[in-house]
Amino acid sequence: MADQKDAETIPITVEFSGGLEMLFANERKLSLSLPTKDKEGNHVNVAYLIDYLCEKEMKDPRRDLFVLDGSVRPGILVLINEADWELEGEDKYELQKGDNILFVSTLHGG
Amino acid sequence: MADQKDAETIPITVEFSGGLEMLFANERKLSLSLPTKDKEGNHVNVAYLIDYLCEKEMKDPRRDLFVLDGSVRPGILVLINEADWELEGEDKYELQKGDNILFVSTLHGG
Amino acid sequence: PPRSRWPLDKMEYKRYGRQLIMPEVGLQGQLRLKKTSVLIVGVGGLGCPSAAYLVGAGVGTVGLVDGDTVEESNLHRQILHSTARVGMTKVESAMVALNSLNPNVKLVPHAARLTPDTALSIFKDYDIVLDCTDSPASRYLISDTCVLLGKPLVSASALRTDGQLMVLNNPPLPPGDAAGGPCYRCVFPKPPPPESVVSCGDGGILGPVVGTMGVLQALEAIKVITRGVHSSVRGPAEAPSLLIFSAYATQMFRTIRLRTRKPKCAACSAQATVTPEALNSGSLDYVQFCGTINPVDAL
Amino acid sequence: PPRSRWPLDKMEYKRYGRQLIMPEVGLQGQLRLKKTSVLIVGVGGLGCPSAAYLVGAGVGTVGLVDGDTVEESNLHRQILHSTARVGMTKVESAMVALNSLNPNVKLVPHAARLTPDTALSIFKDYDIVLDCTDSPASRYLISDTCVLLGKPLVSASALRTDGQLMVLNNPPLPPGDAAGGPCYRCVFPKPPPPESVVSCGDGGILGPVVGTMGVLQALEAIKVITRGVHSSVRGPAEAPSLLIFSAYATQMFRTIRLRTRKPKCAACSAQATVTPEALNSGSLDYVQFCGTINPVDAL
Ligand SMILES: [Zn+2]
Ligand SMILES: [Zn+2]
Repeated sequence: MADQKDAETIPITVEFSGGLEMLFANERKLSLSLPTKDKEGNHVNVAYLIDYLCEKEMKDPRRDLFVLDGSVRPGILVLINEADWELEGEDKYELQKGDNILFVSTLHGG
Repeated sequence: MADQKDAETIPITVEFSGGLEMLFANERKLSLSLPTKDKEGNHVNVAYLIDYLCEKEMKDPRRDLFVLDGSVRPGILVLINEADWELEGEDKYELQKGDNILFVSTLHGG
Repeated sequence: PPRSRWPLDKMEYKRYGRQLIMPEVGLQGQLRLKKTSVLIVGVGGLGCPSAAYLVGAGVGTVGLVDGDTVEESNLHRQILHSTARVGMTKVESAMVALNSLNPNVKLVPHAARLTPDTALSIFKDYDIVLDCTDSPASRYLISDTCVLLGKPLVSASALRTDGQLMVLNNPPLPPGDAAGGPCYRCVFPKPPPPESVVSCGDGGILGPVVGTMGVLQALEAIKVITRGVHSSVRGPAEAPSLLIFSAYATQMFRTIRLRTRKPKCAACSAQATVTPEALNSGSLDYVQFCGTINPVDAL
Repeated sequence: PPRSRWPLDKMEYKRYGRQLIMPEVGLQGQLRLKKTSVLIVGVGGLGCPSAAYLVGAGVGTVGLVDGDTVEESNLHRQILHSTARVGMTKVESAMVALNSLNPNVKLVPHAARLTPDTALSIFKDYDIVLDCTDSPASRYLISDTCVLLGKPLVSASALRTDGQLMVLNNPPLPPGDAAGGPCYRCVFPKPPPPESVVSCGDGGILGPVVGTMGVLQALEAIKVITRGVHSSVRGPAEAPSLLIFSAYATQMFRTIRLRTRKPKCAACSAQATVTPEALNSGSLDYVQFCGTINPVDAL
């Protein structure tokens, strides 16, 4: 039983908008299966996801266009199920099955 | 147990667009709780919902602006969870908890 | 003149540079725009902004169909026209504005109301059609003509604070080919009862609502054209969908998945009764098919 | 002259009739439009369509801020300008087009780039502001000025095939009042690293993408104005949201719920360090705050 529990994963959808998709091989949408726990045994959260994306999914070497000082860089909005992550606990938000996490880079053109 | 089952209801959301909201006291969105079975004991479907809306929710006396010949009038699209009802079995579609049913009147202005 | 080693003029690289550098357009997309002819039926609230952005983007030829003249009550939303041009035909008035925006686009006037006996001969010279009209009868006529001639159709409408947009007959395969995109009759086999039809004159219309739908028509046309209207190597067309706009709803836009071609569609199925002969003979009376409006009872 | 028993001219009933008859506007909404002054900062891809629809709708006064002149590469998307007016200031060129659409609207030119020492004196005469500019520095400056003066702000941006739209500082309550709408700094406390900022010149832009965002800015402004910008009896403002547009996504539009005012916001909180004195003294250097771009590394 314990083994089975450890093997469980959390299916989530990750989306990119506003040009961030270019850092991820032009994929606008990723379907991911994350482990339920991180190395310390804590429930995985958005901070874990950001790390995961940098390590496993990002194709572009320019990390600093996505993360800076341990979180997403300024000018990127993180949206958890269509709401600003500030409403949900920011990077401490614990991921649930079926969550949709959207990363949006602000645009400045006009 | 049997009694409890009978008392169960199906919560759904009904929305109106394209002017149909005027027939429903200008409400764009209704939260309804339908019984699970109709009088004959069949699972309630979209045909039941259309009847229900005419009988219980429609404030405007002009029924023929919503139904005609036993179904929605021509020029109204019925959308079940964001898809044309033709993809879901039309008025035979059996309603599920949390379904969103959207009635859209076509517009012709330009 | 000897063929230049550059496929576009220097002026064109300058004028269209901001869209040329995008992978979604590129040089090939710009060349496709240049050799494409677009027909805009209706030069009102939808047709004005869609014509402006298509002419801006450098479409080769734009045809304009409208039988009306400019009225003062048009000007809050029909932004190609002007106060000084009240009384001029809408087609002429639009041509003045479009020509001053981009004189490199060939403009073709059709200053008369579209009718069943003129539709085929007007549409045949164009590659893609925009339905910017305002009545059910014209919407069926335009869709039928596009199906008969194999033209993709970008159809939009607006009333009060709501708008709708569909790309129909895309890909524009012959009637009977189930892989073609649905037509207007697939989605709406029967016309609405006349008493349910409201015009912008009766119901009102907010300018930016119809404006948004018109600009989005230009966008959808550019997407279809740059992917290659008739190219056999183009990727699969997007799944048919309806965009619904409600300016005062919390979620202003929704995208709805539409059905594919209807197996018994009167226009685009193997059993189609809408034929060029029927259209030319006048046996398809669109006005009668759609009935007449009794404004007193209108929704 | 004796006061007429009709609050609008006969001409105005005619011109604005199609929007007047709608309950969302009505006579009161039309009168509110007429006595409102709107400032449009940036007369490019966003400012052109938003100005056209606001002038069409009969806003009383429209101010236009821009320091640039019309270039040929603007014309695919900046539909108020024209080939003949290449080289003219964008403000002058737009005024020609807007005046011919609706000569009843008072147009005020501000033909210079917005700077921290001019912002307060320009903005103070307007009721609502549209940010149609194209750099992070101007976006912070415009938002800060709107917060300091209590003006609602309709902010949009576009690049390539994407667009974004927010209504900020709505309701426009004084700094420190948590019931006011969030400002640009609440949503983006720190500017993006300069190497992540891409201009339309470098990244490209599809005309109808920026056009759609501009028309929607006009719509949001009309919604705010007709509900009553400063009216204490107006209904609750809509919850703050961000509209995201991706022209090539299956679902083109998404609405995202935004946060409320940030308790420690540098501009709109009780602890604000952005003050009229700081702005006027030049101690707020927006260009330095946002850094400079190295185009080689730009995303
Ligand atoms: Zn069909
Ligand atoms: Zn703030």
